[in-house]
Amino acid sequence: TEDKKESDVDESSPVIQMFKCFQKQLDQRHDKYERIVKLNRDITIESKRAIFMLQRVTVAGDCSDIFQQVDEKLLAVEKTKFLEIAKEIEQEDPFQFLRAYSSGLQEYIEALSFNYFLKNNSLIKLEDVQARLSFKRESSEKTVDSASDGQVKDANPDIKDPIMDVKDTNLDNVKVTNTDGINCSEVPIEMDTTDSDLSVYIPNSEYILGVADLTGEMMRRAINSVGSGDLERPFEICSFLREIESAYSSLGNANREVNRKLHVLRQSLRKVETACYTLRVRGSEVPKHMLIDMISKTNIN
Amino acid sequence: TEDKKESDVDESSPVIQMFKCFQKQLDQRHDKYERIVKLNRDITIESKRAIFMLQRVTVAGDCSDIFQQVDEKLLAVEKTKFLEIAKEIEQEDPFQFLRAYSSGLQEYIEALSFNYFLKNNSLIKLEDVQARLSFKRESSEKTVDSASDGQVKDANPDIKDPIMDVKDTNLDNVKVTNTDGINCSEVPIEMDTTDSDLSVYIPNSEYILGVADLTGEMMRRAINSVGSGDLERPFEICSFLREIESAYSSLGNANREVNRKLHVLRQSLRKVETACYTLRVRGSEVPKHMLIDMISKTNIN
Amino acid sequence: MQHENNISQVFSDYQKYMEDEQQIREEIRTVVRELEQTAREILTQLQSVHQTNGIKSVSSICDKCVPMFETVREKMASLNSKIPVNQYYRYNDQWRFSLQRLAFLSAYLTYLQSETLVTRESVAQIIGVKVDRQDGFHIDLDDYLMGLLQLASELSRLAVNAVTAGDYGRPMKIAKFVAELDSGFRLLNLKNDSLRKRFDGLKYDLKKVEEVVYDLTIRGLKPAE
Amino acid sequence: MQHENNISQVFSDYQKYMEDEQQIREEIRTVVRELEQTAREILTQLQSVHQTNGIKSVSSICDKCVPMFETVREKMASLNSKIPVNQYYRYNDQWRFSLQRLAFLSAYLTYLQSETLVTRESVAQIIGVKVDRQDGFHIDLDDYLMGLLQLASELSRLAVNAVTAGDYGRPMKIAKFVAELDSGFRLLNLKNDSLRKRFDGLKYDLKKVEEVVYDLTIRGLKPAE
Amino acid sequence: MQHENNISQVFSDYQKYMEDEQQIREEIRTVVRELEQTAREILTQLQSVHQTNGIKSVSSICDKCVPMFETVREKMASLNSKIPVNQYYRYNDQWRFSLQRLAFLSAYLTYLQSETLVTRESVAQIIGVKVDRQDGFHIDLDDYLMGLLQLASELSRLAVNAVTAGDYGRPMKIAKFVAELDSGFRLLNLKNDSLRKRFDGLKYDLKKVEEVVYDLTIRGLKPAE
Amino acid sequence: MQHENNISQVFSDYQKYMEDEQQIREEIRTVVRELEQTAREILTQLQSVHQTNGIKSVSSICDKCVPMFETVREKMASLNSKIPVNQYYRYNDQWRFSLQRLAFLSAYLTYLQSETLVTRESVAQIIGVKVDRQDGFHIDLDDYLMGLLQLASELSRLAVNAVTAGDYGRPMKIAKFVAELDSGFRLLNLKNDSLRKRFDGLKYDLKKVEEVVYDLTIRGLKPAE
Amino acid sequence: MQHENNISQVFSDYQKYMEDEQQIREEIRTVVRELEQTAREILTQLQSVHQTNGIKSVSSICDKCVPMFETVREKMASLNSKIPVNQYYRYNDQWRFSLQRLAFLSAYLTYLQSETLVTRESVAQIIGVKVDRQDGFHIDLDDYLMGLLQLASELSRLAVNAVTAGDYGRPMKIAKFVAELDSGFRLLNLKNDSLRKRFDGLKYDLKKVEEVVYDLTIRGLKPAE
Amino acid sequence: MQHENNISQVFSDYQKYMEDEQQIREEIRTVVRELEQTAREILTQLQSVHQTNGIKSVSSICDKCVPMFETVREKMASLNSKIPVNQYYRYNDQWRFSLQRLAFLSAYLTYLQSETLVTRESVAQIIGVKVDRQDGFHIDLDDYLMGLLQLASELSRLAVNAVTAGDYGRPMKIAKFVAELDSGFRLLNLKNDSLRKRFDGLKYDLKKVEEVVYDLTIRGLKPAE
Ligand SMILES: [Mn+2]
Ligand SMILES: [Mn+2]
Repeated sequence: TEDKKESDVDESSPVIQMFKCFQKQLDQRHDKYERIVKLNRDITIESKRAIFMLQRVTVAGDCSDIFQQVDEKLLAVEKTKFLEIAKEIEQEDPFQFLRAYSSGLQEYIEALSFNYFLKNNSLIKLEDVQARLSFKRESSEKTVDSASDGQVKDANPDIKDPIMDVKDTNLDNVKVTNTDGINCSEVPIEMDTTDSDLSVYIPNSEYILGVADLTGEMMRRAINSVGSGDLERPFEICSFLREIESAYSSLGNANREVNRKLHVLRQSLRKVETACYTLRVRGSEVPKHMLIDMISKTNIN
Repeated sequence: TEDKKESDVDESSPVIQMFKCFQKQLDQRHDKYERIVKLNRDITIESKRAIFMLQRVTVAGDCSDIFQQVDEKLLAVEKTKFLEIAKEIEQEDPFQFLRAYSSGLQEYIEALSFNYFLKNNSLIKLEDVQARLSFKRESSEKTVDSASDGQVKDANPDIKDPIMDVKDTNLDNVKVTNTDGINCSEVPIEMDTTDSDLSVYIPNSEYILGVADLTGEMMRRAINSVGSGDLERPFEICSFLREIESAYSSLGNANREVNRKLHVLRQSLRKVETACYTLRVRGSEVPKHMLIDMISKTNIN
Repeated sequence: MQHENNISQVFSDYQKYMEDEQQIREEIRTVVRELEQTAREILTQLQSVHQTNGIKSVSSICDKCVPMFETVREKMASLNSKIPVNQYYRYNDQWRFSLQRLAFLSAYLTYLQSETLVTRESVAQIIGVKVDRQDGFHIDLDDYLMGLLQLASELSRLAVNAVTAGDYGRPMKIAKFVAELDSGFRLLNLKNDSLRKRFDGLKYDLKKVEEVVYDLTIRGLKPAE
Repeated sequence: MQHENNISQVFSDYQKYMEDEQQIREEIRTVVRELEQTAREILTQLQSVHQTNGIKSVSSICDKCVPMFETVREKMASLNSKIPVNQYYRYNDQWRFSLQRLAFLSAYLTYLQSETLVTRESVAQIIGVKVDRQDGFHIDLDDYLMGLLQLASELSRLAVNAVTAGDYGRPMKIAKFVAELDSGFRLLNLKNDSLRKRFDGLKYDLKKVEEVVYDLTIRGLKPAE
Repeated sequence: MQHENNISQVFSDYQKYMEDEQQIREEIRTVVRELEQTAREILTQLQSVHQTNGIKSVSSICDKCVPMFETVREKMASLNSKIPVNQYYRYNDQWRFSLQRLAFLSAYLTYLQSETLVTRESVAQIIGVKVDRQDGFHIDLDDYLMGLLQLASELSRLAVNAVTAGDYGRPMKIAKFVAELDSGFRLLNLKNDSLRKRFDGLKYDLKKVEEVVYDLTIRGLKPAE
Repeated sequence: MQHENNISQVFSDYQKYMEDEQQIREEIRTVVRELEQTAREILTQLQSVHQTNGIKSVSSICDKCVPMFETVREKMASLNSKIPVNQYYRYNDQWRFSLQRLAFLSAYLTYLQSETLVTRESVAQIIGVKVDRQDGFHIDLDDYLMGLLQLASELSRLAVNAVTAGDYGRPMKIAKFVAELDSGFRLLNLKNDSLRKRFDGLKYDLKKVEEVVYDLTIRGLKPAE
Repeated sequence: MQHENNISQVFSDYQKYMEDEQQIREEIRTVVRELEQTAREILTQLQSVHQTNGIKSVSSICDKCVPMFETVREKMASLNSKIPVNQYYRYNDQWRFSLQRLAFLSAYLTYLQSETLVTRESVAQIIGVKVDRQDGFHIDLDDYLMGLLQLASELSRLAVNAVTAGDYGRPMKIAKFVAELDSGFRLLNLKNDSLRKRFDGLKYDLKKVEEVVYDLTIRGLKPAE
Repeated sequence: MQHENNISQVFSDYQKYMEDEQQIREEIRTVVRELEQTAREILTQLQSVHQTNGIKSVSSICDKCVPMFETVREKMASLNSKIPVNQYYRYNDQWRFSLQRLAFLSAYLTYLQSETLVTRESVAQIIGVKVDRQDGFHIDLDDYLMGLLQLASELSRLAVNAVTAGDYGRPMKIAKFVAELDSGFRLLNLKNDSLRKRFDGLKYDLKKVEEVVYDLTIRGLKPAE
C-alpha cells in the first residue's frame, strides 16, 4: 500500500474536477429545497391564522372587516411567499420540489376555499386558485396582453385581481456564475423568459386534498352556528358536505391520502347530521300556539 | 335563542380584552419558536457540511486548509445562527425552546467534537463547547473583564477564542411595544442585561447525544483510513470507541434516546473491531524475510 | 493515556447530572401526588353541586373549599422549592396536568362564588404561584386556558343539572358566560396541540347550554331577567 | 342548485385527472418492464467476466453488449414519449431504479472497454437520454452517481475474481480507479437519502480492493507497472 | 453439462409460471375495479336516501338500483371465469373487500324494499354467486356477516336522518331490526379478527338508534304502532 | 465429553418444560372458552330487559339467570384445578377478560334484583372464586372494578330504554347509583392503565343519565319521589 | 316472526362453520408440528457435515438422512388428508414455511449426494407431494425456489468449513454451483416479495464463496482441476 | 344509607390495595436498579477482555468479578424478600430482563474460567436464586436460555478480538463451543417469542466464528491442537 500516496487526491484530475462540479450542483439544489421548505412553513402558519380569523365570523357581528383582513393576509402570502416559491421553481419541473411545499399549499387552499365558501356559499374552482398563484413578471419587457383564462369569474369584489403586479418583493434572480469555466449549474438558468409568467403550479390532487381539509372547518362552522343561534347554517352546511362526501365517495382508485381524509370527512358529516337532527327534534316540540306565545314574550325582553 | 344577539362579541368586554392580550402573547411565542426552528435547520445543514469536509481529511494530503475551512464554518454558525438563538432565548428558561433547536445543537456538537478529535485525538469537553456558544454582548456599556472559565484549555491554535465579539450580525433586539396600554408580553423583555452575556445553554444530555453521533463518524473515518492506507488509525479509533462504549454502557438509567444511539455505537464498534481484526490477520501472514523483500521492492517503485 | 481520563470525567459528570435529575424528579413526583390528592378532594367537594340539593347550597360548598386551597398553596410552595432556577420547563411535564386541574378548580370556585371569569392573576394567587416566569414558579398561559376549557365543560353539565334541581335562572347566566368564553377563545391562533384539541370541544359545550336555554324558552320557563 | 354542479364538475375533473395519470403510469410500467428485461440481459452478459475464463475474454464480452444498448435506446425513446412535458418528477419513481441500473451498466461497460470513468454525458448518450432536464427525458445527477457506486461494488468483486483467474495486474488498476472515485464522492455533501446510504458502502469496497492489492504485494505478485 | 440445462430449465419454467400468475392477477384486478365502480354507483344511489327528500323516495331509489345489480352479476360471472379451478383462496384477498361491500349493498337494498334481513342465499342470488364453495365462485359466511355489520351502521345513520326529514316511524323499526341483529351476533364466539373488531362497533350503532327512539318517545313524537 | 451431555440435558429439559406449559395453556383455553359460552348466554338473557317488554319482566329475567351461574361456578372450579400452585399470574391473561365480564354480570344481576352495588365478596361467591389470593383462585380488585365500570355503561343504556318503555322512575334511581359510583372512583389515584381508560368513560355514562333525568324533569314527567 | 327465525338460523349456521374451520386448523397445526420435528432432526443430521470430521463422512451422513424422509412422506400424506378439497390456499400459511424448509433439506441432501441441483419433481418425490396443483397436495414453485436460496446460504458456509477441514477442492465446486444458481435467479423478474428479499442475500453468499476461492488461489492451495 | 357505606368501603379498600401494590412495585424497582448497577459493573469488568491487553489477563479479570457476584446474591435475597408469596409472575416483568442479563454474566464468567457451559443450577447458585419455582425466587428456563444466547453473541466478538490481540488458539475453542450450543438450540421447538427471535441471531454468531477459524486456518495460523 506504499504506492497509496501516489494516488492521493489529485486536484487536477478530471475526475476530481468533475466531482467538484457535482458538489456545486447538489449544494445548489439542496439549498433551494431548504429555502422552499422555509417558505412552506410560513405559508402554513399564515394560512392557519387566516382560518382562525374566518372561524371568528358570526352572522350577527359585523364581519366585513374580518373578511378584509383575511383577504389581505391571503394576498400577502401570495405576493410574498408564493411568489418567492414561483421564482425558485421557475424553469424547473413543477413536480420536482412539490414535496417541499405541498403541506403549505394544501393549507392555503383550505383557507382560500373556506373564505370563498363563507362569502359565496360555493366551492372555489381550481382555475381560480391557480389564477391567484400566477404572477405577472415585473421585469418583462413586453406587457402581457392576453389575460389569463383562469380569472375568477363570479368572484366577490373583495377578491383582488388574481394576476397581480409584483413590485414590492425584492428577490434577486438567482444567477449561477461559473467560476472555473465548467458549466456547473445543473440547469441553465438564463433563458428568454420575458414572455412567460411566473406561477406556482397546483396539481389537481393537491387541490382535492386542500378541499378535503376544508370540510373539517365547515363542520366547526356548523356547530359554532348552533352555539351562536344561527339555526339555518347547519342545514346548509350539511347539504353541502353531503354533496362533497358523495363526490369523494364516487372517486375510483383514490390515493391513500385522499382516503384518509375521506374518513375524517365522513366523521365531520356525521357530526353535522347529528346537530341537524337535534335541531329538528327539539324544534318539533313546540306546538304552534306556544311558539307564538314564546316569540311575543321574547320581543318584550 | 333570540337574545343571542345581545351576547354577541362585545369588543369592550373585559373578557374579550383579556383574550386579545392572550392572542398577542401566544402569537409572539409561536413566532419565536418558528424563528428558532428555522435557525435550527440552518445549523443542522452547516454542521453536516462541516462533517463532510472533515471526512475528506486524509493523512497523506495537506489538510490544514480543510481544517481552516471547517473552523471558519463552525465559527460562522456560532456567530450568526447560534447568536441569533441566544438572543431569542435571552431571559427565557433555556429548556422552554430547547426542543426547537435540539437536533441542530446535537449535529453541531457532533461536528465540533469530530473536528476536535481529529486534531487532538481526544474528546472535547462540555465546558469548551459551552464556551463557544457564549457571547460577549456588543451593546454592553461596561467591558466584560472576567474571562469565562470555560475557555478551551488545550485547544489547538486553530480554534479561535470562543468568547467572540458580536459585531457582524445585524439582529435587532426584539422589543415588544405595547400599543394599548395593557402589558401583553408574556415576558417583560426590557431588563438591565448589560452585565450578563448571551449564551445558548447546553444541557449535559444534549452534549452526550451529540458525542454519541460522533462515534458514527469515527467509524467512517476508521474504515476510510484502511482504504487510504493509514493502518494505524483504525487501532487508535478502536481503542477510543471501546472506551466510549464502555463509558456509555456503565451509565445507569440512561434515557431512551441514549439507548437507541448506544445500539448504533455498538454496531460501529463492531465494524471497527472487524477492520482491525482483518488488518491483524492479514498482517500476520508476511514472513519476516518477505516483508523486507517487499519493502525494498516498494522503494524501487 | 491522556484522553481516557478525559472520557471517564465526561461520563461521570453526566452520571451525576442524571442522578441529580432523577432525584429532583422523584421529589417532584411526591409533592405532585399530594397536590393531586388535595385537588381530588376539592373536586369531590365542588362536584356535590350537581347532586340533588347541591344547587341550593352552592355558597356553603364554596366555603368548604376555600380553606382547602390553603393546602394547595403550601404544597405549591414546596413544589417551587424543588425546582432549580430556570429549569421550570425541564420538569413541567410532571405537574402540567395538575396545574391545569387546579386552574380549573380555581375558575370553578370563582364562578360559583361570583359568576365571573377568574383572571390568570387570580388563579396564581389562589393556588400560590406567580404569573410571570421571572418571578418564580408560575402558571403558564396555556395551562390557565386549559383550566378555563375544563370549566366550560363543567358548566354545561351544571346547566343541565340546575334544571333538574328546579333552578331555571342559572342556565341563562351560564349560557352568557360560556358564549363570552367562546368568543374569547376564538380570538386565539392555536397550534395543533392539546389546547387546540380541547378547544374543539368548547363549541359542543356551548351548543349544549344553548339547547338547555332553548328548552326553557319554548316552555316559558325562562325567568324574567 | 348553483354549487352542486360546481362540485360535480370539480370532482369529475379530478376523476379525469386521475384516470389520465393511471393510464400514463400503466404505459410507463410496460416500457420500464421491457427496459429491465434488457438490462438483465446486459448484466448477465457483463457478469460473465467473473467466470473462470471471463477475464480473458473481456473485450469480446463487451462487444456482445454494445448492440444490446441499441435496444435500450429504443425503449428509452419510447419511455420518453409517454411522459408529458415537465412531469418527469411526477413519475420518476417508476424508472429511477432502472435508470440507475442502466447508468451502472454503461459505467461498467465503459470501464471494461477503456478503464476510464464514464461521464454523465456519455451515460446519457449510451442509453439514449439527455443530460439537461430542459432538453427532454434526462438522467438525474443522483441516478448517475448511484450507478457509479454500483460500479465500485462490482469492481471490488472483479478484483477478487481477477486474482482467481490469474490476472494480477487488474486489481492494481481497479484500486487506483476506486480510490479516485472515493475521493470524488467525498467531495459531495449528501443528504440522508439512499445515495448517502449507498455511499457509506463505498469505503468497504475500497477497503476490499486495497486488501487484494496488499495480498498481491506481500507475495511479490504485483506486476511491475 | 447435464445439470446446467437443468438449472436454466428450472428458471425459465418459473419465469413462465410467474408471468401466468401475474396475468391472472391483472385480469382479476381489472374486473374487480369494474365491480367496485358499479358498487360505488349503487352506493351513491342508495345513500341518496339520507338527503333532504330522500326518505320520501325510498322506493323509487330502490327501483333505480335493481337494474344496476344486473351489471354486478355480469362482472361477477366474468370474475368467476378468471379464477383457475380450486384457487379461490389463492386470490381471494383481491375481491374479498368488494364482496363484503356488495353483500352490504344487497342487504341495504333488501331492507329498504321490505324491512327484512337478507339471507345469504338471497345475497348470492342478487350478486350472482354461489352459496356453497363446491358449486363455484361463492360468498363466504364471514363476508356475508361483514356486510350485515355494515348495514347496522348505515341504518343507525338512517334513523338519525329520517328524523331530520320528519319521518318518525322509521327509527322504531330500525331499532327493532338492529336489536335483533345484535342478539344474533352476541351468540357467536368470534375470533379476534376483523369481524370481531367490526362487531364491537355494533353496540354503538344500537345505542345510537335507541337514543333516537328515546328522543322521539320523550317528546311524544313516537307514532302509534 | 462431560459438558456435551450436559448441553443436551439442558435442552431436553427445556423441551419438556415447554411442552408442559403448552399443555396447561391449552387446557386453560378450553375451559375459558366454555366459561365465555356461558357468560354469553347470561348476557343474552340479561340484555332482554332492554327489549320492549323487558323492563316489566325484570324479576323473571333475573330468575332465569340465577341457575346459569351454577354452571359458571362449575367451570370456575375446573379452571382452578388446571392452574399449578402459585402460577395464577403466569397465566392470568388467559382468563382476565372473562373474569371481568363475569364480575359485570354478577353486578348487573345484583343491581336488577335489589338496586344495590354488589360487593367483591358477593361477586366471588356468585361466580365461585375466592376473594383473597391466598385462599385459592381469586378475583383481583382491578377485575372487580372493571366489572363495575361495565355496569355503569349498561345502566346508562338502561335509563334510556326505560323511558322508551314508559318507566320514568328507574332513570332517577340509576342516576343516583351511577353518581355514587362516580364519586367512589374519583377518590382513586388510578394508574395509567386499562382501568383508568375505562374510567374515563364513566363520566359520559353519568352525563347521559343526568340528561335523561333532565329530559324527564323539564317535561314534568319525573314521578314524585 | 318469520325473519327472526331466519336471523337465528344465520347465526347458528355461522357458529357451526367457525367451529369446523377451527377444528381443521387445529388438526393441521398438529401435523405440521410433527413435520417440523422431523425436519429439525434431518437438519441436525445434515449440519454435522460442518463439524470437524463431517466433511469426510458426507456419504454416511446422507445415508442416515434418507430413511428419515420416509417419515416426512407419511406426515405429508396425513397433512394432505386434513385439507378439504380446493382449500389448499385457504390454509397454506400454516405449512408454507415447513414446506420451504423441506425443499431446502431435499436440495441439500441431493447436493451432498451428487453435487447436482434437485428438480422440483425430485423435491416433490422426496417429500411425498405432487408437482401440479391439480394432482393434489403440491409444492408451489415459490416454495421450491425459497428452498434453493436456503441451499445457497448453507453451501457458502460449507465452503468455509470445508477449507477449515482441509478439503480445498469442494469450494471450487460450490463456487461454480452457486454462480449458476445466481445466473438462474438473475433471469427472473421477481416481485417485491419474500422471495426477492431472500434473493438479495444470494449475492452475498456468492461473494463469500468467491472470496474463499480467491484465498485458496492466492496461496496456491487450489487443487489442479 | 346501607349501600352507600358499602360503596365507599369498596373504594377505600381499593385505594389501600393499590397503594400496597405501588409500594411493592417501587421497592422492587429500587432493588432491581441496584442489581442492574452491579450487573453493569460486572459487565464492564468482563468486557475488558476485549481490550488490547485484555485477552492476556482473563484470569485476573475473572478474579475481580467473583466477589462482585456476592453483591448480586445480597441484592437478590433482598429482592426475594419483597415479593409476596406466590406472586412471582405478577411482578416478574420488572426483573426478567435483569435476570437474563445476570444469567449471561454467570455464563460468561464460567466460560472464561473453565471454558465450560454453565448449568442452570450453577447460574442459580452464582446469582443466589433457586432452580425450582416451589423452592422460592427462581430463575425460569427461558431466562437461563436467553442468557446463553447472549453468551454466544459475546463469544463471537471475543473470537475476533482474540485474533487481533494475537491469541490464535481461543477462536478454535470458541467455535467448538458455539457449535454445540447451536446444536442444542436446534432441537427445540421454540414458540414465536423473544427467545425465538434471539435464537435466529445464533446462526450469525456461529458463522462469524467459523469464518475466524477459516481465516486462521488458511493462513496457517491455527495452532496445533
Ligand atoms: Mn383545518
Ligand atoms: Mn453523523
